[in-house]
Amino acid sequence: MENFNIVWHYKDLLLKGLGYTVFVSVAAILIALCVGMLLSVMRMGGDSLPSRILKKIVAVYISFVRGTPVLVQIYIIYQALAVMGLNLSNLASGIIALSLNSGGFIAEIIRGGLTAVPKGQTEAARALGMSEPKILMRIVFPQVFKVALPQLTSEFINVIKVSPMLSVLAIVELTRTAQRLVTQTYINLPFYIAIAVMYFVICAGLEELVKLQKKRLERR
Amino acid sequence: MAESRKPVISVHDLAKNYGELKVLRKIDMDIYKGEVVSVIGPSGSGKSTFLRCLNYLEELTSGEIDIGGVSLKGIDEDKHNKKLNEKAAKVIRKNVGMVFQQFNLWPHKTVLENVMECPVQVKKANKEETKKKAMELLARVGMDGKADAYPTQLSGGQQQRVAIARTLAMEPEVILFDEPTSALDPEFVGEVLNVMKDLAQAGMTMIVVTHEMGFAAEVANRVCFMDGGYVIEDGTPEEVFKHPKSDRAKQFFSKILNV
Amino acid sequence: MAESRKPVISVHDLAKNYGELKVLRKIDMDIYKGEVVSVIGPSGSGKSTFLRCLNYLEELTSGEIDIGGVSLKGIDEDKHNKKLNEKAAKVIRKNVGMVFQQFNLWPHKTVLENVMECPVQVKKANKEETKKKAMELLARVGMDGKADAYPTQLSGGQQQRVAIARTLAMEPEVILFDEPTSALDPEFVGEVLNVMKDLAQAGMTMIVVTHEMGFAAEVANRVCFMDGGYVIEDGTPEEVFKHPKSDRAKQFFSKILNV
Amino acid sequence: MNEFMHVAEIALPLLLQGLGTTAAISVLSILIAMVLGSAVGYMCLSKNKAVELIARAFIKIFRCTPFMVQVYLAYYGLPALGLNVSAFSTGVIILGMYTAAYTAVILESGVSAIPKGQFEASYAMGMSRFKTMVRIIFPQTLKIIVPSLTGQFVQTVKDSSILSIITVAEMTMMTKEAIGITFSPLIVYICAGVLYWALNLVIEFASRCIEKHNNRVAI
Amino acid sequence: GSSKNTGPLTLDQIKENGKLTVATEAAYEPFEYMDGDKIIGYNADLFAKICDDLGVELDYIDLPFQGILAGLEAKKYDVVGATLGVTAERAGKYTMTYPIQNGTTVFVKRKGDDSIKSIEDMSGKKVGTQTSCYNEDDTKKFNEKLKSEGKDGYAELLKYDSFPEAFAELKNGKIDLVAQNYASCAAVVMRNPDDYEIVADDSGKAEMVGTDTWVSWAVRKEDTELSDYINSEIHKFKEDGTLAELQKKWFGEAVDLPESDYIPAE
Ligand SMILES: Nc1ncnc2c1ncn2[C@@H]1O[C@H](COP(=O)(O)OP(=O)(O)OP(=O)(O)O)[C@@H](O)[C@H]1O
Ligand SMILES: Nc1ncnc2c1ncn2[C@@H]1O[C@H](COP(=O)(O)OP(=O)(O)OP(=O)(O)O)[C@@H](O)[C@H]1O
Ligand SMILES: [Mg+2]
Ligand SMILES: [Mg+2]
Repeated sequence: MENFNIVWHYKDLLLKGLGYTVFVSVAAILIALCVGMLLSVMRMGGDSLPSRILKKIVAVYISFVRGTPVLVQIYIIYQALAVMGLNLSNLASGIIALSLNSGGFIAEIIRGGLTAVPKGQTEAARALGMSEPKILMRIVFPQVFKVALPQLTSEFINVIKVSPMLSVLAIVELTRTAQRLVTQTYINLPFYIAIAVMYFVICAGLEELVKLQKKRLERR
Repeated sequence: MAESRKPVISVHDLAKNYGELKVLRKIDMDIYKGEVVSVIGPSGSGKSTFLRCLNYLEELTSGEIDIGGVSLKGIDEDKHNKKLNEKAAKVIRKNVGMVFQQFNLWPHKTVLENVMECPVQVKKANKEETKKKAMELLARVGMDGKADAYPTQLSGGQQQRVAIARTLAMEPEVILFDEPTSALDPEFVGEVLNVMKDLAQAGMTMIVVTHEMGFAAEVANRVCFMDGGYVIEDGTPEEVFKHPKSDRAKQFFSKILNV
Repeated sequence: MAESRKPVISVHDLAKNYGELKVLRKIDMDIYKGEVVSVIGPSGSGKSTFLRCLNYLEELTSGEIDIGGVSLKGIDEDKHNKKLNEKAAKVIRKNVGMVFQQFNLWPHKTVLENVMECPVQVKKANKEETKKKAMELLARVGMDGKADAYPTQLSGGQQQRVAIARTLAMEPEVILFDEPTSALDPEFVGEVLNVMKDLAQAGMTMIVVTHEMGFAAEVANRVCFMDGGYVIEDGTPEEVFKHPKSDRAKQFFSKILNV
Repeated sequence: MNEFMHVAEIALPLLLQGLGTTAAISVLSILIAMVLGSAVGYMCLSKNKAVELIARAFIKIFRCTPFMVQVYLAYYGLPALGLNVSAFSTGVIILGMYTAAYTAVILESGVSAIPKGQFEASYAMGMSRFKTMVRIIFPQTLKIIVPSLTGQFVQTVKDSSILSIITVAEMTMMTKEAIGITFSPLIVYICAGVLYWALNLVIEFASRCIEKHNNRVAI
Repeated sequence: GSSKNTGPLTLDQIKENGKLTVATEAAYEPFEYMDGDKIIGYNADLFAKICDDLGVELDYIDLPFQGILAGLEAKKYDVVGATLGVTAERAGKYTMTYPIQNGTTVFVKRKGDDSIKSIEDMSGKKVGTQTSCYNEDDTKKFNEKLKSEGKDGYAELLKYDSFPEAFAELKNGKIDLVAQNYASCAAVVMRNPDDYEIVADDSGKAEMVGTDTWVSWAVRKEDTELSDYINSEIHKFKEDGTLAELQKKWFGEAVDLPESDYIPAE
């Protein structure tokens, strides 16, 4: 019990770590949405040679992102950005790594959501003379995001859940904070239980919130 | 029919293949202002495909479609036609509206937003004016009371009437209907057919793929019977229904007209 | 109709609510062996729900249904009826078959397996014999040539015929049909109606929810018109179609029977 | 390029050694996940509210906390509960439970994708609830969920990399070791990435074969 | 980050930047560790003085040890100020500054564990160390040496993400020994005298594993101006007694440190 008092003693540090976790995750998911949309648009191209090559590249990219551990991707991107001479802060590199990773998953979610938008929806828009980019932005994506909201939410939760790996880039988010406190105090379980509860509240809370919102949307 | 006038739509030698499958074979057809053409035929005969080609929702394999001086051309003759067709389609789609079997209203927008979307986004029309006109159109199809409802809150018949209003909002010269009532509960068929009757009386040029023989007989002034990608019969409803020339049409009508 | 015999199905005071919504209100109906009852009425009037209650696919709110001496009872009267109903349903479902609008064939099994599944699994019938009988039934609906096909390889009409054979395989006394042709392309409607005609002529007791007025008029020997959860008209086709007593029915027929 | 070959030459033997452990952990965890996940999934569909609630709580807890934190908790928590298990077993158990939570959700969503009519046709024909599930619904569900299951199992292989933090000598641990020797993290990580990728491509290939087989058997 | 230029980093540039960026893993008592959210320790004190002398700020960042040398190459920071064992490999790739402590590997056992009397008693023992730390290498080599002498060797060599985790595991009995550098171990034992003791010979002197090893910091090879400056500072601290004072403060005793021949042969 007295161990849990120690956790309470460090609550400010832990909350600061939580703040970092939330910031990093929100930033990453927002960029990832753009990356995901871009990838799906690239994948929608026709049968001409350039768009076929583009599609192949996207396919390999997504396969790689889905097939390798995030940790490995974080390192590769961190190193690659440096090799490319881009002198970004660790925070920026970390957010980019998470976004590029999550973007691959979001592209797949969008692909799934696209099948839920009947072909007729786009045809109606086309028949009414709408341009292709307009059709995507005004007719297709709003519907995709609505049906894919649950998957997008769980992807957001995934981002929160992999954000601890950014600790390898010295980003002192929640897990890294706990690790530091553990090495400092030689007490482990109470800290890990505490952050598990914090993650749970954030992730489960988010899930419930989206469920509620979805119900409200469906009522109309 | 005033054969002396220039046709609104003029189709020459149109053919459409999906890979090996020949869906449209050799279609020639002129459609004049104010005509109401009913296209009938068994499932798979190419009716929808024909309609979709007129609006460039499908690439043409060969032949030509001329609408209001702009033409779509088959890509078998020249691959580059594809690029040209895409340009032409922009003009053609302003002249030709389409109403689908599945209504295809946009579920994330209200009835009014569905009707206003394209005038505002495509024609860059003034919002206030468009809204006024949209409400008039909704009134015309009897849907002004539901302007703020979402499509899923409407019955099929009501959705289809909104879809017609949405198409009218773009002020097309011709409207294509692809089985506009076949996704409807029987009780709602009548209300949609009545809206279409009104349009016909107001002089709108219409091409209607339909299984509603009653409508075809009563409202259309021309009936085309398609089978296997050919237009086999083309004439007044009287001619086609009562005195079909081909055996295939006779056989088809005998099945459809009595249970 | 032989009023002196005991009815096969006897419905007393049946009511069904979904929460606040009263879908069936107060239904009394006796159905006798060999009767072909056609149930018609506007969308939402409770036709499907009525049929589904007869097979205990829905819980009854109040009232009673008696089938072959076993009875289902409303749970408003006594909550424990739910347990009793579940037991009774096992017997009732052996006597009452059902054919659905969407066919609901099992896509992972062949046509023959679909027909054989329940006799073998539920009745524990001998496999060889069941197979022989299944092939006979498939022949009866004209589908013996497709015994090894999978449902998705068949047209809608063919699927519905298999669904009928599957139901017949359980040798029910009564078959319930819920709009058996309304998911079919018009060209395939006839073949399913013909199979149903044959069944009627062979003396099968049938209750058919349908929009096919032609079938109702020709084949049924009794027509029930439902609206708002009530059975408003109940009589011979002649009586109900030609001389409906209620205004609601008159209005409905005027919409349905002419475009 | 020369440097690449040189580093790869040192790193690959180590990485391959780790690959074996990674594969072993993954296979064992996936087996646990299939059994446990099916049980939890079936519990979710139960009419008994208490049973359903337990299953849902299990899923929620495992899905809403980072796997890394779960690993720490298991590694330090199990001994605190008086259970003395090796790091390897701890890793397999926790990864198996984590994957089971996801497997259960996939299974449940697969069942809910089956049209209601499929259940009703079976009930109307007199089939029991259990028979309907086993003979009609699960076979159709399995077909639907092969792609999502594959995705999940690929994820499991990747998640096993986190077990390096509790001294399990799997591929990521060996990666760190190889970096300690070569000081060329980019090259070593690329090698490791390619090996993970290859392992997962094998899984995806197998899954595609199963899908093709399914499609051929019943369309 | 530090320099944007591709050429070597000069002292002028550092002054222009206004800060010296030093990376470490702050989980290595008493060299560098966290106190609240501040990094303190022996190295921290030294860098504070070095930066003061240079007139720039100390930009001290905390990174996991495994990737730390990689970031140096990627120019993410100017110095790796973690406690690095000086090995031939490391010296081949980076400039290793003058040693700042004795880093020879020793073993720590649970206090009063009588089954271990000397470093020869390793048969069937579980040994913990930190992944990609130079002590891991020495510990492995020592095991091979034991085996070549016909002994059984360790039961298992476990690699933790950080030493504190290994010490926690030693305390709760999951492992029997931790292998780490002498200076750190001395400090750990000094702070937790009831839990741990260093494996020592009969005379009570700590038993060293392998040859003498030194610890120091790493600078990119091309940044000679910076490494020379740091070396001159270390030299100065030795002369004016700062180093001895700090060693007493953090380790309890002062140690003589070489300025040449501290890099082992391959
Ligand atoms: N995208 C496509 N790819 C391949 N074949 C197609 C495609 N679209 C339609 N077809 C085929 O083209 C033929 C004609 O189809 P179409 O939809 O024009 O027929 P229809 O006369 O409208 O039939 P229905 O009355 O059933 O709507 C059919 O054999 C159909 O299978
Ligand atoms: N599971 C349910 N929950 C709530 N309401 C339901 C449910 N099933 C049916 N209803 C409602 O009960 C009413 C009767 O439905 P039912 O399906 O029996 O009508 P129907 O006469 O078969 O109509 P249709 O011709 O469209 O098939 C409708 O208003 C419907 O919305
Ligand atoms: Mg069609
Ligand atoms: Mg119904």
